[in-house]
Amino acid sequence: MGVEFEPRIVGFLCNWCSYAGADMAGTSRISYPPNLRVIRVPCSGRVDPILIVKSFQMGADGVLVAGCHPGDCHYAEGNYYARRRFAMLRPFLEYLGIEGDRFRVEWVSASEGRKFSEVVSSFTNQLTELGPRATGAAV
Amino acid sequence: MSQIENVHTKARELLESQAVDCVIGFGKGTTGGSRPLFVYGPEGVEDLIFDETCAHNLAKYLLNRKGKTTAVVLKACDARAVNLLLSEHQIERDKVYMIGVVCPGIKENGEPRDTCLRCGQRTPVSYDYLAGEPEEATVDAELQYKGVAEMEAMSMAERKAFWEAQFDRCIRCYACRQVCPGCYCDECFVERLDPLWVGIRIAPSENEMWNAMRAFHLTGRCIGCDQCERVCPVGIPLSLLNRKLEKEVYETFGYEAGMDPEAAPPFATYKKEESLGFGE
Amino acid sequence: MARIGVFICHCGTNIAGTVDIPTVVEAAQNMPMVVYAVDSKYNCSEPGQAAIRDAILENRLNRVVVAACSPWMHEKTFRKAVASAGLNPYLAEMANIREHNSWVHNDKQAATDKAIEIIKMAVAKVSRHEELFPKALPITKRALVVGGGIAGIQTALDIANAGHPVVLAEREPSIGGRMSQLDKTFPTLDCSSCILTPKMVDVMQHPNIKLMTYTELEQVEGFVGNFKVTLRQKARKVDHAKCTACGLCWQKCPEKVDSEFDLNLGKRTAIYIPFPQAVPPRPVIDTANCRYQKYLDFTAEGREGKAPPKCGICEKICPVGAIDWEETDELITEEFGAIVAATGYKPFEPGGYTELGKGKFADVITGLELERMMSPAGPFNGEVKRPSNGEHPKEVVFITCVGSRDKQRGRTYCSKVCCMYIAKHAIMLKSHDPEVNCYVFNMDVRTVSKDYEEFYEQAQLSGATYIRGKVSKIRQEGDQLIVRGEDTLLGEIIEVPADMVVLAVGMEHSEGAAELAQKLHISYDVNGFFVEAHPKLRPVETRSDGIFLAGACLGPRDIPETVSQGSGAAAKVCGLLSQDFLTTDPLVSVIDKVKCAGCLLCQDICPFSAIDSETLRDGRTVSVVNESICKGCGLCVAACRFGAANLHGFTQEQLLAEVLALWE
Amino acid sequence: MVNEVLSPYREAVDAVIEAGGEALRQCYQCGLCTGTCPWNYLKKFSSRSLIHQAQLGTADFESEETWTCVTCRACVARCPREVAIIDIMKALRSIIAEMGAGYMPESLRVTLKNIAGAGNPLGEPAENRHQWAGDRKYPEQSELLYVPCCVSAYDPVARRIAQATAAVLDQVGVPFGVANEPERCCGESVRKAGNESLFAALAQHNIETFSRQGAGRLLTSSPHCYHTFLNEYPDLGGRFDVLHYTQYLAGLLREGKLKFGKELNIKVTYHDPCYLGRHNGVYDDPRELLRGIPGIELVEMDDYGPDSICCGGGGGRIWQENVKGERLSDLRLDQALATGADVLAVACPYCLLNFEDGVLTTSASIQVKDITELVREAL
Amino acid sequence: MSKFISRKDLLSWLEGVSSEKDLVAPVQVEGRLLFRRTGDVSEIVLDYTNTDLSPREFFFPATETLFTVDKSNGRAELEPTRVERDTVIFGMRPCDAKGMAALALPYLQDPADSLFAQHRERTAIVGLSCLKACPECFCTSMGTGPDDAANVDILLTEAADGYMVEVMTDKGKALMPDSLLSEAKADKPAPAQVPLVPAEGISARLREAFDDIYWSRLADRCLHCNVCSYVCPTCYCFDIRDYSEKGGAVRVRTWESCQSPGFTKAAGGHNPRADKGTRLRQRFAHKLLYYPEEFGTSHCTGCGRCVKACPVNIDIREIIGDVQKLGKAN
Repeated sequence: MGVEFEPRIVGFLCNWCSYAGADMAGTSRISYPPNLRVIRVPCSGRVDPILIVKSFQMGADGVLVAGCHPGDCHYAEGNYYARRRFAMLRPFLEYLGIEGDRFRVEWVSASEGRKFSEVVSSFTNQLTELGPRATGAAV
Repeated sequence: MSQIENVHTKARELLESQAVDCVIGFGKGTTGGSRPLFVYGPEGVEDLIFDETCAHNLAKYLLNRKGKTTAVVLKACDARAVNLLLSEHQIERDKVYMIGVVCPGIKENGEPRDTCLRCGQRTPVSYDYLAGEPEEATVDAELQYKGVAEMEAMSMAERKAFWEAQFDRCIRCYACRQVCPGCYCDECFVERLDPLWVGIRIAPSENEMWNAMRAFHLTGRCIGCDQCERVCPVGIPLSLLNRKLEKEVYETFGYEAGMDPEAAPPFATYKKEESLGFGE
Repeated sequence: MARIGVFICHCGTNIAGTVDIPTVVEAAQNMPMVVYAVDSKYNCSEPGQAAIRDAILENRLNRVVVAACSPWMHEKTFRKAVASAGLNPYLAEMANIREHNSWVHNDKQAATDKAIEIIKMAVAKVSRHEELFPKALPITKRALVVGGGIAGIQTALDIANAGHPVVLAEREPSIGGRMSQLDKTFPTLDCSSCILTPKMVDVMQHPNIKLMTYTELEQVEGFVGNFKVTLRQKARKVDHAKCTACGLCWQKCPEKVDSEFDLNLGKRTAIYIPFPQAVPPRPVIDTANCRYQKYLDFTAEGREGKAPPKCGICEKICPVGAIDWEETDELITEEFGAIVAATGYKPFEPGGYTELGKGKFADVITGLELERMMSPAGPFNGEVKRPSNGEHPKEVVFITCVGSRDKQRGRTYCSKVCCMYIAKHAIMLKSHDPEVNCYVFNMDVRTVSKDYEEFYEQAQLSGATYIRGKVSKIRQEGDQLIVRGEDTLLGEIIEVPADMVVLAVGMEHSEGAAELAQKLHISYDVNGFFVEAHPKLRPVETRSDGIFLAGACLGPRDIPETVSQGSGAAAKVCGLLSQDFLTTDPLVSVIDKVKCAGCLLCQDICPFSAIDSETLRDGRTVSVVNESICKGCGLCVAACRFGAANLHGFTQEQLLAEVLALWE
Repeated sequence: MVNEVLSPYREAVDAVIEAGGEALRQCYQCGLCTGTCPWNYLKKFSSRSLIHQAQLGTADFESEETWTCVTCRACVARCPREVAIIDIMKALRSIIAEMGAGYMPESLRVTLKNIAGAGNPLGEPAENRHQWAGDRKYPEQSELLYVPCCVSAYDPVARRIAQATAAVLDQVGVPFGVANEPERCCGESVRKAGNESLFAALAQHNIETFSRQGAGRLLTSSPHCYHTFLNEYPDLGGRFDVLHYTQYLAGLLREGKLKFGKELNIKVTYHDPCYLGRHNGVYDDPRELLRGIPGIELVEMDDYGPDSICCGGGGGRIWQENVKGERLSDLRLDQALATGADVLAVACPYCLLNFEDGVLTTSASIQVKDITELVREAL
Repeated sequence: MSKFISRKDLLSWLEGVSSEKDLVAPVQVEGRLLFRRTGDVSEIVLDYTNTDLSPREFFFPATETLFTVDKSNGRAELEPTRVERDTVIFGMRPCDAKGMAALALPYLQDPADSLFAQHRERTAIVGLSCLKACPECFCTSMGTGPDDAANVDILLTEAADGYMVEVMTDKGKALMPDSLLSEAKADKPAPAQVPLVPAEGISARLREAFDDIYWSRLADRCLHCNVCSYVCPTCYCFDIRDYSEKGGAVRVRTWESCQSPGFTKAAGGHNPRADKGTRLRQRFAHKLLYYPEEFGTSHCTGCGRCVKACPVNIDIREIIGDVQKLGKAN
C-alpha cells in the first residue's frame, strides 16, 4: 500500500467544556494527531444526529461528539438528552454497517486538555486500525 | 351482533347525530382486497367492511382532518398511531372518535402478515367504542425481533452489503413516508433545499441517507404497523430498520410508542443516573 | 453574494512557527467567495485590527474570517473590529489555527494542511452568517424574596434600602426562621432574638417591603426582568387588617397542641403566633387543630355521631371581629424583575441512628431542642431539664456529626456549624449551672472563621472535655445513659455515664426544596441544596438569569456567611434592577412557524422553559422561542425533526456547510 | 534502651492495597468501628488502630490481632466513610497467607491444609461426605441442588441440620439432588483467611461440579456457602440461583406447599447469622418461617436484626480456639437467656456449633436448634 | 408462415448479445421482478406476466447527469454526458413498448432531448407478446394489445419449445439475422384475453368533470406518494438541479412526480396545485386528456402497474368508469 491511511474525523465539540478542553490542550502544548476537524457547537445537545449521518455519508472515517460531563452541562441538561439520542444512534449505525467504534461520544471538561488529546490520539489510532471505510458504505 | 354490524350501528349513530362529519373505515376495493373508505353520511355506512384484508392504517388520515370531527375505525396498531399523534399534539382527542375493532390478524395473499404474527395485540389499547369482543393473541417471544436478531448476528460487512443491495432498489417514491402516521413534516428533510441534507439523485448514497434518517426520525415513535414495508413498490424490508430502533428503545428505556399518550417519549426526557455506555 | 475576507495571523511564531503562512494565504485566496486573503503578524494588535477595518472598506467585504487563536480568546475583539468598519459584528467568524493546530502539532506539512481545512470550514460557515441584532427589553423593577429567615430578611432590607420595592414571602406565620429559635449565637454569645428582632421589625415597617407571611410560591412564569409569580396566601382565618394583636384570642383558646417552634417541647394554642416576638404579630388559626373548624367540617360533611364542641371562643372574644371563618387560600399574581430564594435548611432527623437511641431514650435530645430549653422565652423558661425526670442534668455528653460526614446516611458533607454550637452549648450549660460536666465526642473540631478557634478554647477552658472518637452505642443503666465509644487517642473503649445526651445534628435541605427548585427552574444537588452558577465566582447566582440564592438553601452556613450572602444577593438584584433595559444575546433559537408541526417536543426539553405555544390564525399551534430566556443551547434544533428550529450563529446550514467544506 | 521510632513504610502500604485493601485510604479514624466491634465487650481489639497501622505500613504481621476479626460486618454497616473494613482485614491476612510470612494460628493452618488436601476443613475423606444421609441415596443430577456445607456434612453434631433439611424437602415432596462426593468447601473462610489462590481453585472446582450436576438452583444450609455462591462465584463464572434454605422454605410456606401438622408450644428467640443478615439483608424469611410454625412464640434479644452480635464463628474464627471468657457466643447466650426463651434458633452450622459449645461449657438452660430442625419437628 | 427460434437457440443468442451489448431483461430481485442489466442468461425470467417496474429507466433513468463542469483549467468547460453503449432490452411487453413510444413523443419533439435520443438510438427492444393477462391489465382499451408488434424491433411469442419471431425493423434484423431462424411449424398462439374498460370518449368526459367534487373525495384516500408515477411506463416528469462537487459542478436530472406537493411550487411560494385533489386530477387528466390532445394517442397504455402498486387502491379503470358517469350526469 505504501501510503499510510490517515483517517478523517469530524468532531463536534461543545463550546463550554470540550472546545475549551481542546484549547487547554493547545495552551498546554499537548500534541495529538492532526486528523480531527473541529466544528464548534454550543452544546452536545445541539448536535442533530443528521449531521453525524451526513458526515459519514460524505466519507468521514470517524465522528466524535464531545461535551461536558453529565451533570456539568453549561445548559444543565443538554448532554443528558444528547446521550439518549446518541445511545440510539450508535447501535443503529452498527446495524447499517458502520462500526460503532467509528462514532465516539466523550465527556471532556474545560480543564481536561490531556484527556482531550488522549481522546483524539486513541480515536485516531482506533480508526487507523479499522482502516478506511469501504466505498459505497451505507449512509 | 357481529363486529361489522356494531361498526355500522355506531357509525350511523355518530353521523346521524352529527357527532362526527366523517367516518373513516374500510371499504371493498377493486382488486379483491379492501381500501380506505370515507363515509360522510349515514347512507354510506353499509359500505363499511372489516375483515382480514383491512391492512391500512387509517390513523394517517386524521392528519388531514385537523379541526374536524372524525370517527375512525382502528385496529390495535392503528390505535397506537392515534396515541402517537395525540402525544405529539397533532390531533385533538375530543375531535376524534375511536371505533376500536378486534383485529383477526391481517393476511396478504392469504398469508398472515409477518407484522401480525409478531403482534400480541388483538384489541386496541385505546378506543371510545369497541365493536368486537376483546381478545389477546399469544405470540412467540422469538418472533418479536425476528429478522432484526438475524441482522444483528451478521458480520459488519454482511450487514453493509445487505443494506446496499436493499437501498439500491429504492426509487425514492416516498410511499413509505406518505403512508406512515409518524411522518407529517410540512417539508421532509429529504426534500429541503437549504440545508441540503440529501441531493435529488435516486442513487445508492442518497437512498441510504434517506432511508437511514427517515428511520431514525421514528426512533421511539414507530408504532410497528409496518405500512412502510407494505407499500414499498420494490420490496425493501423497511421494518427491519424501524424494529431495530424500537428494540433499542425498548431495551434501553422500556418505552413503546403509542401505548400511553401520557408517557414521555425517550427523547423528551432523561435520567441523570442512567448509564448509556458513553464514558461514565 | 458573499465577499469574504480572510485574515491569517502569524501570532508571532506561535502559528507561523508551525504553519507555512504563505501557502495558507494562497489556498485561502482560492476558496469559494473569498475575495481577499492576507496575513498579519498579530491580528489582535491595534494595527492588525486596523488592517481588517481598512480591508473591509477597500474590498467591500461583507464577511470576515480571522484565522488565529481560539474564539474564547478574541472573538469579541474581532467582532468589535468588524463593527468598527460598519459591518454587523456577527458577520465575523474565527478559525482556530493556534490552540487547535499550531500548538498541538509538530509536523509543519500536516499543520499547514489542517490550517487550510480549518479556514475552509470557517469560510463555508461565514458565508452562511446573517446579520444579528441584540434586543432590549424593559425590566420590572421589583424583587421577590422567598423565605423570611435571616438570609431573606437581610436580602429584602438591602434591596429595599437601595430604593427598590420588595415582596418578602414566608410560608410560616412569622418571619425569623431558624435563627429565631436560637438562644445565643456563637462566637459572641449575643442573644439571638436581641439582634434579630429589630431587623424583623425593620422589615415590617419598611415602606419598600411588602411582607407576605403564611404564603407559598405557587408558580413562576416569565424570565429575567419579567417574572410573573403566583403566590398562595394560605387561609389564616384572621383578618390581619382588623387584628390589633391584642392577644386575647391566643390567651383564651382552649385547644393546646405541641408547638412546632419549640420542637414539641412546649405547647401553643390553635389560634396562635409562633413566638412572642413574631412578625407580623398577628395570629393564624391552625385549622387542623381548631375545635370550631372541626365542628364546621363535621357539619359540612354531614357526618354521623357526636359533633365536636362548637367552640368559637376566639370569635366571641375578639374585640374587633377579626376572625373570618370564610377565608380561604388566595392566589395572588405579581410581577417581578428578580427573585431571590432564601429558603434555609431543616435540622437533620436523627431517628435512623438506632445506636444513639433518639426517640428511645427521652434524655437524648438534639442541639436545637437544647436551644429551646436554654431560651428564656422557651418552654422551660431557660431552665435546662432532663426530659425524663425534669431534673437538672449534671453530666452532659455531646455527639458531633450526627447526619453529617456520614455516607451511610447519605449525608457526606460537613454541616459547618455543629462544632461551634456545641462549644456554645458547653459554655452556656456551664454558665447556667457550674456543676455541669460536658463531654464532647468528636471526630475533628472545625473552627474555620474569625474568632472560632478562640471560642473553642473558651469552651475547653469552661471545663468541656473533648473526646476524640465516634459514639458506637448508648444504653440505659438505671436513670443514666451510658455513652460508649472508642477514644481513638487512647486507643481504648471509653464509657461516659450521662444525664443527658445532645446530638449535634447537621443541616438538611429544607422541606420542599426540590419542588421549589423545579418551579424556579434552578438546579439542586444530590443533597437537595440549590446549585449556584459557579461555586467560587458566582456564589449567589443561578444558571437561570434573574434568580438568585442566599443562605443555607445553598448548603450549610453559619449566620455571618448567610447574612453576607443575603447582602450579596441583594447587590446582584440591585445591579439588575438599576438597569432600564436588558440587552439579549442574539445567538438564540428561532422557530419557523411554517415548518413547525406543533409536536411541542422542544418545549418539553428546553432547559430554560424558553419556548411557548402560539395559536396561529389558521388554527395551528406552533412553538415560539422567547428570545429573552433562550440561552442558545440549541437543544430544540437537534430535537426538531421538522427542521423548524434553528439557532442563530450555529444554524443547521452553517454546521452542514462546515461538514461539506471538508469534502469540497 | 533505644526508643524505637516508627516511620511510614510505603511498600507495606502498597502490599496491603495490592491485596485488595485500597479502602483503607478512606478511613478518617473516627473509631466507630472499634466501638461497634463486639470483641470489645470481651477484650481489647481496635480495628481502627489496625487500619491506621495499615495506612502507615506499620502493621504487625506477627500479631494475633490480624486474625481476630470475625467479619461480622457490624462496623462496615455503620462506618461513616463506608470503608470496606473486611477487605482490609482480608488483605492483611492474604499477605501472610500468600507470602507465608508472619503469624497464622496453628489450628487455622491445619484447617487450610485440610481443605487444600481433602477438600473439607475437617480433613475427612471425600467419600464420607454423604454419610450424614445414612443409606438414603439422593440423586446427583437435579435442577435443585442441596449443598449441605462441609460442617453439616461431616460434623457429628451439625449433621442434624443436613438430615433435617433433607427430611423436610423429602416430606414436602420437592425433587432435589445433593451435592455429593465431588463437592468441596465453598471457600468462604478460606478467602477470609486470605488464601485467594486456594479459594479460586475450590470455587472453580465447585462451579464445574454443580454445572455437571445440572444445577440451576443451589440450596444451602450455611449462610457462608450462600454468601459465597451468591456474591463471589458469579465473578468466576458460576451463575446459579442461590437460596438459603430459610428463604426457600419461607417461599414454600407462602405458596402453601409447606404445611405443619404439630404444635410445638415453645418460646423461641432467633439469632441472626451475620452472613445471612448483615451481609445479605435476609432478616424476614427466617422469622416468617418461625412464626409460621404452630405454637412458637418468637421473642427478640436486646440486639437483633442489623444490630445482632456475631456468634464468633465468622472470618475463619470457627477453626480457631477461643479461651473461655473471650467467646462472643457466651455474650450472645446471655442475651438469649435474658429473653426467657426455651430455644435459641439458629440458621447457620457455625452458630449451631458455637452455641452448643457455649451451652455445654456454661450449662445454660436453653436448647440450641437450627430452624430446619424446628420445621421438621412441626411437620 | 412465421419464423421460429427454439428456446435453446434463443438463450445462446442472448448469450451472444450480452457479450457485445448491455443486455437488459426481467430478473428476480428479492421477490420483485425487475428489468436489470444482466450478463447471466440463466437468471432471465421468461415466464411472467409483467415486471414490477416499467423499463422506462433505460430510456429515462431515475437519475442521470446531464453534463459536468470542469473548472480545472481555470475556466469552466461543459462536458455533456454521452451514451456509450448499445442496449438490448429483452422481454418487453407490448404495453411497455407502447409506453416507450409514448415517452419518446414529448422527448423527441423539437428540440429533442439529446440524451433521450441517444438512449433511444442505441437501444433495441425485443418484445414478448402476452399469452396471459394480469388481473389489472386493460391494454386493448388504450390503443395497444397483447400481441401489438408496432413498437418493438422484434416480437417474440412463446410457442412449444420456442418462440415465434416477428422481426419488425432493420435494427431488429441486424440483431437477429434470418440465419438463426427457422420456419414455424404451427400457428402463432392466441394472445391473452384482456378485459375492456369503457374508455371511449373519456377525454371529453374528463373535461366536463373537471370541477367535480369527485376529485377531492378521491384525494381523501390518496396518500400522494409517487408510486403511481414511478411505476408508470409513460410518466416523464423530471427535476433538474445543479450541484457543486469536488471543485466542479454537475447538472442532474431525476424522476419527479406531479403527485408530490412541491412539484408545482413556484419561487415565491405560490403553488397552483397545492391541494391533493387537483394534483390527483392532474395525473388522470394528463394521461387521458392533455397528452392525447397534444400527441393524438393515449398516455396510458393499460399496463395496470399503478393499479397494482397503489397502496390505497386508486384504480384508473374505476376512475374511467366513474368519470364516464359524471360526464354524462353533467
